[in-house]
Amino acid sequence: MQHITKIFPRIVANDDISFQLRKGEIHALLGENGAGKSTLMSVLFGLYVPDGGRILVKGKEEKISDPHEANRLGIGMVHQHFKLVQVFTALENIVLGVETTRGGVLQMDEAREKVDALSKQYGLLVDLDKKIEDMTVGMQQRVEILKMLYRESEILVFDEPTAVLTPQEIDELIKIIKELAAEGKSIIFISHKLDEIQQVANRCTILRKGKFIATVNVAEATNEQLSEMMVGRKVMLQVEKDEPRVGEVALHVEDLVIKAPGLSERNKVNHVSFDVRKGEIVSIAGIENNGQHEVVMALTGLMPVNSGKISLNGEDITDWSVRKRNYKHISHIPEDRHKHGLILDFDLANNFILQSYFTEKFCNHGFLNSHSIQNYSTELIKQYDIRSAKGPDTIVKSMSGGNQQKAILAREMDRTHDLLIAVQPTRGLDVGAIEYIHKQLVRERDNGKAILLISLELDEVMNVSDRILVMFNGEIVANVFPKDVSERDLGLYMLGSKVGV
Amino acid sequence: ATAAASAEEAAPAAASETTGGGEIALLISAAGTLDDRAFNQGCWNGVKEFGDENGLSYMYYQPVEDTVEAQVTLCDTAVKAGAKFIIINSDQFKVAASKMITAYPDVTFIIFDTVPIDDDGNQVLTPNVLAIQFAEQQSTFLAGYAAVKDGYRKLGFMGGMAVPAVVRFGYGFVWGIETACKELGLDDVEIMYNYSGDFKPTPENQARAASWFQGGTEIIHVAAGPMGASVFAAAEQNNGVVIGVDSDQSAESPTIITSAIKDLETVTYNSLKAWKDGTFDGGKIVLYTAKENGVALASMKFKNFTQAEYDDLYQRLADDVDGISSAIPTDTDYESPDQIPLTCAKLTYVE
Amino acid sequence: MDTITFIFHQMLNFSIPLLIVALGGMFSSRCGIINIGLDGIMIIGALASFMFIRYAEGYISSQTLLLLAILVSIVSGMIFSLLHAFASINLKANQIISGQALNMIAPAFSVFVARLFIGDSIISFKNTFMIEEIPFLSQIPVLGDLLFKNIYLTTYLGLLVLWASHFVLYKTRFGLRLRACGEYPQAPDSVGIDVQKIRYIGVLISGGLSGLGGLVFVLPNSTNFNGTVSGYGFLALAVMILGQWQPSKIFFASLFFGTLKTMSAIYSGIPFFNTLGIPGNYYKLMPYLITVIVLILGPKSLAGPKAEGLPFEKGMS
Amino acid sequence: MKKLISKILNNDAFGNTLASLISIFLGLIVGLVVMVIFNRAGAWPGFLVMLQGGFSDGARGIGQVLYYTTPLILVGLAVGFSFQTGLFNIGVIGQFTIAAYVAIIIGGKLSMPASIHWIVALIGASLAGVIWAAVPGLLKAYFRVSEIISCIMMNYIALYLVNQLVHDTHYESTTAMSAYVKKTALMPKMGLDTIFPGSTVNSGLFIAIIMAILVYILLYKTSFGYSLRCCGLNRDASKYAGINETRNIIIVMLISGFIAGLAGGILYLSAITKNYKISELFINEPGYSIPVALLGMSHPIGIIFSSLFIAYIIVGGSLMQGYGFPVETVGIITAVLIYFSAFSLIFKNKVNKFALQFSYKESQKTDSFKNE
Ligand SMILES: Nc1ncnc2c1ncn2[C@@H]1O[C@H](COP(=O)(O)OP(=O)(O)OP(=O)(O)O)[C@@H](O)[C@H]1O
Ligand SMILES: Nc1ncnc2c1ncn2[C@@H]1O[C@H](COP(=O)(O)OP(=O)(O)OP(=O)(O)O)[C@@H](O)[C@H]1O
Ligand SMILES: [Mg+2]
Ligand SMILES: [Mg+2]
Repeated sequence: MQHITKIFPRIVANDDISFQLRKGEIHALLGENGAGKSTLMSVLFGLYVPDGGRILVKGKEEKISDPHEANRLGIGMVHQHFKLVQVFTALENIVLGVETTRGGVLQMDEAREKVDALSKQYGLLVDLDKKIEDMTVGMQQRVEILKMLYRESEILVFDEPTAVLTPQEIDELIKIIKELAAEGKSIIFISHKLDEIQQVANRCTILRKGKFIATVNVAEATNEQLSEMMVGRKVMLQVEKDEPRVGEVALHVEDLVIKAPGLSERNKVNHVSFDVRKGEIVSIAGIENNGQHEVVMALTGLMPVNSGKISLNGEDITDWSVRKRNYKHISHIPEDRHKHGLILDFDLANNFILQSYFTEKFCNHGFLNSHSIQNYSTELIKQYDIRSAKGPDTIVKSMSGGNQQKAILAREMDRTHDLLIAVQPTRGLDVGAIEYIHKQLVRERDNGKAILLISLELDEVMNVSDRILVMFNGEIVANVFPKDVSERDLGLYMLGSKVGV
Repeated sequence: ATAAASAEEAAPAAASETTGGGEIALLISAAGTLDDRAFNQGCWNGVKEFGDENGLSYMYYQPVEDTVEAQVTLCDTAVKAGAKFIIINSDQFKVAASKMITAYPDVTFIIFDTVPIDDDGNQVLTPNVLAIQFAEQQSTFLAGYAAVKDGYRKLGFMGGMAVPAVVRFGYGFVWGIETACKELGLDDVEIMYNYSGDFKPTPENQARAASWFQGGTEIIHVAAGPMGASVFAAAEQNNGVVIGVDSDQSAESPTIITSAIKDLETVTYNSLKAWKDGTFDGGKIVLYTAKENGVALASMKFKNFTQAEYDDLYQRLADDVDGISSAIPTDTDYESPDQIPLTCAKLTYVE
Repeated sequence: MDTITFIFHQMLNFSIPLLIVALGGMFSSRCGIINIGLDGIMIIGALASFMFIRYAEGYISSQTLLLLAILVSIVSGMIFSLLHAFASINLKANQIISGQALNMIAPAFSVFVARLFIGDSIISFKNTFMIEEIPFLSQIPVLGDLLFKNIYLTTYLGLLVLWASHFVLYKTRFGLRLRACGEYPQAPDSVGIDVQKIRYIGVLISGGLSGLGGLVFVLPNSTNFNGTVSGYGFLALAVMILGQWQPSKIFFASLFFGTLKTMSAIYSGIPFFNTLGIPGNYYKLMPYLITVIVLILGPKSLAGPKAEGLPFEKGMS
Repeated sequence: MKKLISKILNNDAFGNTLASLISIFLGLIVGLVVMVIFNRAGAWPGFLVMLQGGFSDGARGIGQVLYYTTPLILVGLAVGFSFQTGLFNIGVIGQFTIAAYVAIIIGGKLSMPASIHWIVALIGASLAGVIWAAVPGLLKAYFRVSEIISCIMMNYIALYLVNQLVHDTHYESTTAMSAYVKKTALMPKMGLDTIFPGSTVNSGLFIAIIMAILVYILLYKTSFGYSLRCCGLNRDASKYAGINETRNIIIVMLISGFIAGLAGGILYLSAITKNYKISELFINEPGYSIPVALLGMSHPIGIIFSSLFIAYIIVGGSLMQGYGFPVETVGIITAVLIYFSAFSLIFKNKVNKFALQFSYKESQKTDSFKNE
């Protein structure tokens, strides 16, 4: 790819970027949120038409006008946001676009054989008849990989494939990627995680704010160097924090049970009890879909519980409404910032008052006080360094993921609360942003707040928390201090192969 | 390419200054349709015939809604566009009409089925207007009588809505049946009677008629404009026969054995002719009955009932022999059809 | 013909057009375009096919004429629905307003065109299309009376459309792609499927079927077409939702609704109901009232195709 | 100067208006083409008359435009308001019809002094609209029934019920319409009859405009409106924020029904001869609700203007009859205009894009634009 330029309204997402992928190599692409990585790949994949530059495949200049063309040239992509139809089965998703048919009628059996063979070859076990909506994210990713392999792609692009995986899954993915490269496939690997890049990549290209910075041999660069190139300054990769000054119990969960929607399945949350004290960060680790999601939903009131008790500062809040919990009690950084966290079509100011629009601060006798809302927003934007084009009036949809997350963080931190629940607060963010968010969490802890952190990333769990709970199959299978366990052990707890409450 | 334009072709000179308007204007109600296979169409046919023969342009107008203000605006539009003779064919215009006729004394008006009234409900009849009414009950009297004479014993009446003209059609039909029944001394004659509530051809109306035929009804008289089509369709599928209404509908379906008509076409034509000839005699109400040849049965296809019998009956009606025509009940006589005192035929009123 | 057979045949008059048009609506929804212009398209389909019948009447045998008229109705419905496709797919216009515009254009257009060509806004036709009896098949007990006597070709066509819809939607490549476009167009787009093309085809199918529905609706119920289909396009929309966007359920929904409409229309032919003296309007509103009650009691799934009504921009995440 | 232009260009309201104007303009061009096809000779003068709309008929014409505008504003508001909060109240027709009946019955049967009669009738009408809208609202909130389907059903129920009730209670059999309402129940003119003599415009216009402003304030200035818009834009986030969606759905439907009811009441209390016609067809006016709402971008103030526009075309279109265009052609042309109004969104995007590019170029010149 030579001199690629892509301009969006208000932003030059790719500014004269040149990038070379060798056959059989694993080439990492590194850059802050909004640096232009996804955009560059979308250009390669024919989703965007570049405003300048050209693409050469095997030395020949190609006009890639749509993904079909990309497929034809042997380019396959696992998108950051999976391109899977939720109500389709894995098999249907895999064959979509390259279906085997006879006279227009689907011949699924032939496709099934081929996919079966592929999944055996690469150890990508997937239940082909399961619907995507019933799958874990890791499983969905396997479907995406099978999709590429099924199309016999030679150039494989992975856009942040590890952001949603457990360590074990990441290990497996890395193994698969290496295997693919060994077979002669060329791979582009996008990640914010330097360790992974060290582990997997041969070379690494770094982008910053839409511009090309450098391409380096990974073996010759340290993590510190990489992150400095990426952010443009030194970054603390380790969270700095003092010993916690733990206070009394803030959150007390007792014998919580949440049944699965179907009748036959076992409980989603099975008699779970735990405490979180003031001034400590407790994290719940676990592979996705082991009940953490439901616990959070129950704590925040978004899902009814079947039995059990939740109390906050000694008060039973099990039957409280969402609003009552929100108001001066619980802050919640949600897992899915687009679904729950933000109203994308509102501007920043309106998003800041999402839970508190009716409070005296922003509202007199039912009327919104736009003056105080505006002031408040300006203040938050300044305090949390949220970058946006038009300040409080920026439509949130137009902001980068990292800044959207910052906006949520700002809102939740600033609201009065006894308990902060942070679910995957750094998902998909760059190191600079992660550092910032971790610092804020620790600061909040030091202010004596109770913090419950739910994360799939062991790094984060080990680094940030004061105490770790591990959930497996709807139960808490471990309650340990980070200094007492290794990442390996945690992984084993998460897989249910070890119990240690 | 409109009707007016085609008139222009016939008489380019006459229409040139009005760019499309018509010297003869037909005003119909907002809810009506021009080709309704009934009164509007009959009227329009008369207009077309006269206009084409005499090289006069013509146009029809419909208000945005049936309020006096909108109707008066419509009349202004028509006059501005060159209308010299205006036919108002809707009883919805009765209040607006009083304002129109006084505002435009130089324009000639005829108004069907109603009489202009002012805001306080008093009749207004200026010399430039003729209010024309028909004895609808006489035409259906003929139909009911003929049907029974022809051998039908189970008859049905389907009206659109219980508006006066439709009610007169219905009552006349019932009375015609009753009269023939008495004359023949029958005791097995049954009548189904219903107002469907609308004038549209819909599956519902088709199904209702079909269910009547299915239930033994042999012949249905439908007095509901476009809705007739549904009854014809039902008749075609269920071996029934139908009596049409307003104008000769025999072309619509082979199942139509006759139509009970009020001759709007001729009356319109004649009024226009009188206006053209300078013999227009306004300022009054005219009632067209059998005597004035205002009503009739068209295209009779009876098995037993003969033309001679028809002619004889028609003459008796025209002359009101033994009070035969004055005995026919009209809309003002009874509130609902089941109140009509029948000694011979049996009537089931489906509400 | 006994009462049951009679009611069954009347029911078909209501249900078959509803079925066909609701299936049409389904194809559009399933590819992600909401089409509330069904009513207007029905009118255009009926207009074109009855104009055709009127001109061709008498030259060819009636069943051939009907077959050709069916083609005309489908093609004209497709052409008219292009207006909607163009607005909602190419121009990413609001799909509800564009559909509603079709509903507003159609009746006026129909009256106008009819008057222009035949000098009459009402298009009369000779209904010679009913098949009185199909040899042999009509001898089958019960079924023979129900399905092979006094029946219209279009009834079989309705059942054929039902089967074909099911087959196309679930068994063919096109169906798979169509459903993908209605659920999450980003997915087919990312594998090089032309979402716009699929959506065009989806809307065209809905147009073709609605056009056909217009013909099927008018044929057994009238001897002329006067520029309206009495809001049946909207009822078809309701049937589609009631049938949860699935051919088999749409089938039952249309039978259900058709039966209710039949009962409410023919009560006056049944002596028992006559003696009750309940005004006709109450019978008329019954089907709608019962549907509301069924909606409350019945199984519910609001979930239509997820991307329905949302314009799709290529390459957007 | 350039800065100012850039600022104007980037202004949302300006963009919306410009987009609507462009689509209207294109619609008119196509309308003219259609007219030429229909009737070459009358096309241009007829077109001019349509363009002049109410103005070509003097004060009465303007008055009539305002009169037709009145119910359009309200039905447009009812739909637009529901749109903004994520619901599609296609049941405006039914709510309007049932309200019309209540207004007619209170206005025609009860005797009251003039100063309160119309008010009581209006209140009754609005309440009827509220009740009718409550059904789909409750069904949606508590039984998860799609409001589209229940609204369609409620529309038909209203139609047949009102047809019967009018027939049974307040009927003029000679016209198959409802009987007159009493003079005391007519909407007061408040001087409008002297400004616009010969037209039907009345104080309902003020009520409609006030309602639009109230809805604007409710939606954009109050905390309740904020919560409604949240529900409309992101249901999950509203739940997360603790907003009671169930309650909001019901309240939105009730308010929407109230406005639709008001429309029905005002229209049928406008003139002594404005009576309810028994028919299998739905009343005309609410049929415009969707185009009005969408042409006005569902914004209360936008809806005032889109209603004015459509009313203007209705009046102008009716006057076109004098130029050889029968009502059907007027219907086609109105529909073409509405079809084109559906494109306003794409023009809006184009305008926005242009505005952005403009300011981007400007800022590059002054070098004040920075990435992020
Ligand atoms: N379709 C679009 N329209 C406008 N701006 C866009 C669009 N897509 C991306 N951008 C902007 O372009 C810039 C680059 O985005 P891109 O998605 O390429 O970043 P990235 O490097 O993938 O970031 P991340 O690490 O968050 O995934 C961002 O500022 C983003 O806001
Ligand atoms: N059409 C668009 N207009 C403006 N900004 C856009 C558009 N599409 C994407 N973006 C922005 O570009 C950013 C980068 O896009 P991308 O899809 O890579 O998400 P992201 O930042 O990585 O967030 P996540 O971690 O949730 O995936 C997004 O945060 C999004 O806000
Ligand atoms: Mg990205
Ligand atoms: Mg990202």
